[in-house]
Amino acid sequence: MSVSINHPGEGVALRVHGLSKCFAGATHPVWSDVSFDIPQGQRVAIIGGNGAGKSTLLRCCMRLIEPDTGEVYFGNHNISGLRGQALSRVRSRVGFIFQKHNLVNRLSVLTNVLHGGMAWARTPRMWFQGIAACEHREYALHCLEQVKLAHLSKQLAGELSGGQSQRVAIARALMQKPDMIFADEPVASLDPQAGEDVMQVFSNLAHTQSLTLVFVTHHLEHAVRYADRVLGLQNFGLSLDAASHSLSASQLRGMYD
Amino acid sequence: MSVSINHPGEGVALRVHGLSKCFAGATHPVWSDVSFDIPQGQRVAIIGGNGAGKSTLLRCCMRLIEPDTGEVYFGNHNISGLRGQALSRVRSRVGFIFQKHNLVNRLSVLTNVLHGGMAWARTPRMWFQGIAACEHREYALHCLEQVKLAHLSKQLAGELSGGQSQRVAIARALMQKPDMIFADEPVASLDPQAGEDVMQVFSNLAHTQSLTLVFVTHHLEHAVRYADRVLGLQNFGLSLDAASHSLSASQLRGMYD
Amino acid sequence: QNIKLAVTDLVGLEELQREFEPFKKELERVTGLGIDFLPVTNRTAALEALRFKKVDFLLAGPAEYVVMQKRANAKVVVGLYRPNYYSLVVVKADSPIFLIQELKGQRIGVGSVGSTSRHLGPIQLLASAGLEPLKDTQITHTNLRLAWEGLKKGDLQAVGMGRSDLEGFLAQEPKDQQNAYRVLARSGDLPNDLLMVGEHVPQQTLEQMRKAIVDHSASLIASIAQGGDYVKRYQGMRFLMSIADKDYNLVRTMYRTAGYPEYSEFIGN
Amino acid sequence: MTEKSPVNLPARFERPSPGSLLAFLAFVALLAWSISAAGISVSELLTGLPNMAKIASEMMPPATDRLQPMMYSVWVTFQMALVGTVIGIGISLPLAVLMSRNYTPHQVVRAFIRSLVSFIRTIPDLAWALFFVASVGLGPFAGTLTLVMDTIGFCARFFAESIEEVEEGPPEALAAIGASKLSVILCAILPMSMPSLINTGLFALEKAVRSSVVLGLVGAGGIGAELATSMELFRFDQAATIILMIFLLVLGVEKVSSRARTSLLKKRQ
Amino acid sequence: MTEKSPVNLPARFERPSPGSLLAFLAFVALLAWSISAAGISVSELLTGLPNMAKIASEMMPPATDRLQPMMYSVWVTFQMALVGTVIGIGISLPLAVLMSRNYTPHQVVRAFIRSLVSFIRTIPDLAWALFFVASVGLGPFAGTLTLVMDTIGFCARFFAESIEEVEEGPPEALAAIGASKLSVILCAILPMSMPSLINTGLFALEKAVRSSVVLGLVGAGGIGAELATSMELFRFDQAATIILMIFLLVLGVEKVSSRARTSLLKKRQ
Ligand SMILES: Nc1ncnc2c1ncn2[C@@H]1O[C@H](COP(=O)(O)OP(=O)(O)OP(=O)(O)O)[C@@H](O)[C@H]1O
Ligand SMILES: Nc1ncnc2c1ncn2[C@@H]1O[C@H](COP(=O)(O)OP(=O)(O)OP(=O)(O)O)[C@@H](O)[C@H]1O
Ligand SMILES: [Mg+2]
Ligand SMILES: [Mg+2]
Repeated sequence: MSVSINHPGEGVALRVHGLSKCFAGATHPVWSDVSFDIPQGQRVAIIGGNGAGKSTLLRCCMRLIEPDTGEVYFGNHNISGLRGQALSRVRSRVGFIFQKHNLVNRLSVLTNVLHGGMAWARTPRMWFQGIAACEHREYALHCLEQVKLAHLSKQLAGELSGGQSQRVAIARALMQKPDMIFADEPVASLDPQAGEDVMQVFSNLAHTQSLTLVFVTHHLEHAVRYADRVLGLQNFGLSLDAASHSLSASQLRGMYD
Repeated sequence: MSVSINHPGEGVALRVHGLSKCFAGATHPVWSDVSFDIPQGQRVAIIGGNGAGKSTLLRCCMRLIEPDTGEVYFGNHNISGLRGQALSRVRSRVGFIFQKHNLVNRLSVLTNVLHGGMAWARTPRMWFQGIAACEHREYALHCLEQVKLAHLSKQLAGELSGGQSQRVAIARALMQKPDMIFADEPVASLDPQAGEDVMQVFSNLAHTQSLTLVFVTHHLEHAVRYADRVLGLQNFGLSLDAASHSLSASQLRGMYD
Repeated sequence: QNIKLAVTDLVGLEELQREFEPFKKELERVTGLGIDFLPVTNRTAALEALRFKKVDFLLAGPAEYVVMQKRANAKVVVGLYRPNYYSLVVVKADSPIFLIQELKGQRIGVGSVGSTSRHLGPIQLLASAGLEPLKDTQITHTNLRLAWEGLKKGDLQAVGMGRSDLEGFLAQEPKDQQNAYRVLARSGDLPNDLLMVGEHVPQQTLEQMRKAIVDHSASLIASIAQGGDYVKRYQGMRFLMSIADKDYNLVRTMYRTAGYPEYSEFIGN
Repeated sequence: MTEKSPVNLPARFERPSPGSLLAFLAFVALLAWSISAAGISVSELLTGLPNMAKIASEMMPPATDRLQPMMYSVWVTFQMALVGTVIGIGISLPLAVLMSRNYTPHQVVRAFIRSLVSFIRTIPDLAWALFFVASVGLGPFAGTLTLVMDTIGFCARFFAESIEEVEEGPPEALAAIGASKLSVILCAILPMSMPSLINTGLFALEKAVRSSVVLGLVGAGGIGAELATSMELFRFDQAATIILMIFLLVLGVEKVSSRARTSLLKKRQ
Repeated sequence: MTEKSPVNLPARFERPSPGSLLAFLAFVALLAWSISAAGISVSELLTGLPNMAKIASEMMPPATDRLQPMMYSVWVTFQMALVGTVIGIGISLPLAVLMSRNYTPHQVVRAFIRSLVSFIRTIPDLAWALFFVASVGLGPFAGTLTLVMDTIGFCARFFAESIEEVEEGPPEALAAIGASKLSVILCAILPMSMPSLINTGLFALEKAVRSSVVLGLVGAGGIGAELATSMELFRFDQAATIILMIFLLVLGVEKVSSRARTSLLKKRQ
């Protein structure tokens, strides 16, 4: 297939085309031939049962895992062909919130958040909060404030509670000033209030800065409320792709039977 | 305070008395002077904001972290005074599902589940599924079936999705044939259907075998629906202790403001 | 500009490897030269240093001299004669072996390869008794102290060593065991230790050194002996002026006997 | 949880305690002093490079005249190293558990075993060889025992470190199940630290092959003695051959074992 | 997800591939052969224990006659070891990154550096000493350089291992941010592997102190030369003193550094 065909048009933030992945030694593929386009500024929820491959899909899009086949475009960049600096540059535009948070336990919360700044400032001063520029440290603290964790900025990341460390991971993604956010169950460990707050922050960014948001969730209410569109993974493929206003939470429950 | 006063009466599965904990270097205690009794067969939900100290409370009860002051009784056993074998014996009666799952990544799912059997069979044959007795392997598989994961029994625990590894942790706790389950956000990573299934399994055990269930959750609906009683942690202490039928999910939302 | 003086592999002079300060002071005083004194525990390193002109003088044993002659043109400044410097072959007192020829087929311990009194000397003793050491006997190279234990346990039937080694061992044995060992054979006195000079050192420095040593030999020897307990070891030592290369042909022969013909070419042949 | 008060930036650096500041300064001063004492001079190193090349050229081409006996020696060495390492690892594992911070039965036990292992390490090979020669005589057994001690000194310490570094969640989970300490160690600690244990064990094997000089000392032959002799006699070409052979052996072992390791670690229990 | 079909128990053991079965059997056979070749005999070891005790008694009481010069030697040794280790660690860190499985710029680079480091390890101390003596002459500098090579051979390998064993989540997160490799290494790999790096570095320091014999090889003095000489003179009481002193030094360093480590690792950046 030639690139010109797949090349996404104006305003398409993410195009996934014919993506398949099968882990070594597995009998089934996780999913195969997954394709979708996401316009800029759209908020997309990905839902699906445990092990349906939601996390794997996000990872494959960023090429943290190599997909077996298929192509992924961020804007005009076909990420499959990129290496080194060019790959980093594309990735830096996407804030990725991992299901397992993936903080550096032995560093402080503020330093962990600051690391997000490496997306836009490739200076060694981003490495540790002790040597960072004042405005960067302040911005990191501002990101922490958005997840209501500013008072723990000095604590070691390894000494946080589950929800607190998830919030730090979110703050780190905000620190990236991203054009797009990939969030893998970003509110799974958050208390109900914090969960709403975080989804609200994301939605605001989507509205005001036309941030593209792709989030995985098991909260069907969140999917319906905070997404414009819902993608469902089931039976080794994409089984649902619909606008969220056409759906209700109880309808979506059918996905899991 | 003398032991005779605190010694719980007949039918009290867990008594927590005057428990306090402050982490080294912290300015505030996590909580202080927490006391409650849980009768056998009761289902108790613990709720509270992120960092309120729910996980720490469960850990302190099992003495996985040493509390600063206070006493914890499991039935007639004051766990504070126990060591070695005696401590192990009390712990073995309690299934503990960790917020971070804590599986041994490099071993297979079935072996991880089998480890739960060490609670009632102190034989080296519980160490690995390859050498375990047939009935134990079958029981482990049965526990996996209860969380719908029997088809992955051969997979390495490190290669599971987030929800799958949480299910294995639950199966491991079931394998313990416990009298009591401490579950720290047991359904946080589960899909909605699986979450309901698991809570249902717990509830059945509570009804049929008068299992005592203490679970932490951020799903207020779950707290109301699957618990007989709700404990709330807030402002460095126990701020709520009420029967769940007197509460509604929206009322509980007030806890987080 | 200091001259560099290295010392290596002087069996019986080990003290000088660590208590060299008095000797160094004395030598500086009598020669008027600044001296960097470098005790080296390995002869290979010392000889390579001399070859690459990283060291000016080297105090070493006869085996080193022979090797050095082969690898680089070192000259002799003075020789250092010590009485009672000879090799022995020792067996246990109750051993049935009384003739060295009877060692045929037996296991014999010797010191590390290339040591004059602990390896080359004993091998030569076997050879002069008509044995072919490499074919007729099992030679085991080891640390002598280990060989001594091996002799006691009967793993080894004989051990070749220097005279001072035997004295050292016996001194540590309990009183009733000191007569439990017997010398099977002893060699004549071995060639002298000597002070060599690298070819890069100006003749004038060499002369200066040689003259100073000749003139003050008594005080220099006294300074070596300042180690307290060890004074006795160095009694009767003297510096010799007329050292000829042919004095070391014996050592070359020993090398050949020991199976290292590369060091056996007689200079001048 | 939700303190809304304006929160200030944390300090860039925590003010170090006067004690640790002092300790740090003392360390820097010590380091500076030591560096000046070491007489480091890069220019000297650079100008000396041609000499290095000259020695290296003497090693080329590696000698092939004694290839067969050398290969045999390498093989013998490998066998003894293997036995010594396997036994040593077997002893190290329980010691490591006893001396690890989190699984020791008592702090006193920990301190004692730690010191013991440090002490075993501090005693030089020659002294171990002496002990074992005195008790079991010269020969391969004494050599193997020495290698066992070497392995214990190294492995016990690194095994303990690996055990201490295991992430604490899974062992905690097993403790919460009420598993015995032994079960926790075998079911969680061991599988989780397996890659590190295997690496350490392999290094110990390599180390044993390399330190096989001690086998020569106790009369057990082996390649180490061959190498020492080659160096003593300036047969650098032979030495080069031996080094290359050991190198190839080490590479081979690494290849084989890295294969074994990947297949072992993937195995699903 | 929800296959309801009755699922069977997995096999107890996966059937090993014929290749790996063969390899395993070959290994067992090799081990058995080696063990029989090593002449292991526990009874011999037990009956020999009294002899061991006798040797040990020769070491008691440790000699105090040379305490002062020995203490000085220990100090000098420690200084050189410190310098050698610090430089060696500095060189090892980048090498370790280049040779680690996950952060090498290219597999070829990795294979090359790995082999290079293995090769550096295989070359014996004496050969390094020769190289450096030839280039920079006898003295502390040559000794330090030898220690540097020792440290590289050891640390680069273990550092690489630590880097490879870091849990992959956090580095992956930084890679997803678009951080450069250098940033990932410095911000995630380094802090996460810090305890292991510090441990390895400390062991390298200890190793350098213990292997200070090489300092003697190049005439840089140090405690290794003292120890060698004591052994050479069969003064095991002196050797015992030296071993004890090194042991105390090692213990002291461990104490100080374990303190430094705890305070360092707690530091919040
Ligand atoms: N490294 C791996 N090797 C083999 N199989 C894997 C690996 N990682 C994941 N899998 C499998 O791939 C499937 C998809 O995993 P993934 O983590 O993407 O699921 P998910 O949709 O995110 O589930 P969850 O809701 O539980 O997070 C699962 O069945 C899982 O067991
Ligand atoms: N090892 C530790 N050292 C210092 N502080 C800690 C440590 N572990 C937890 N804390 C702090 O103790 C508090 C309670 O933590 P805990 O994990 O019990 O919270 P939680 O109620 O379980 O929260 P969540 O809902 O996020 O899981 C938090 O503020 C956390 O930062
Ligand atoms: Mg997932
Ligand atoms: Mg928690």
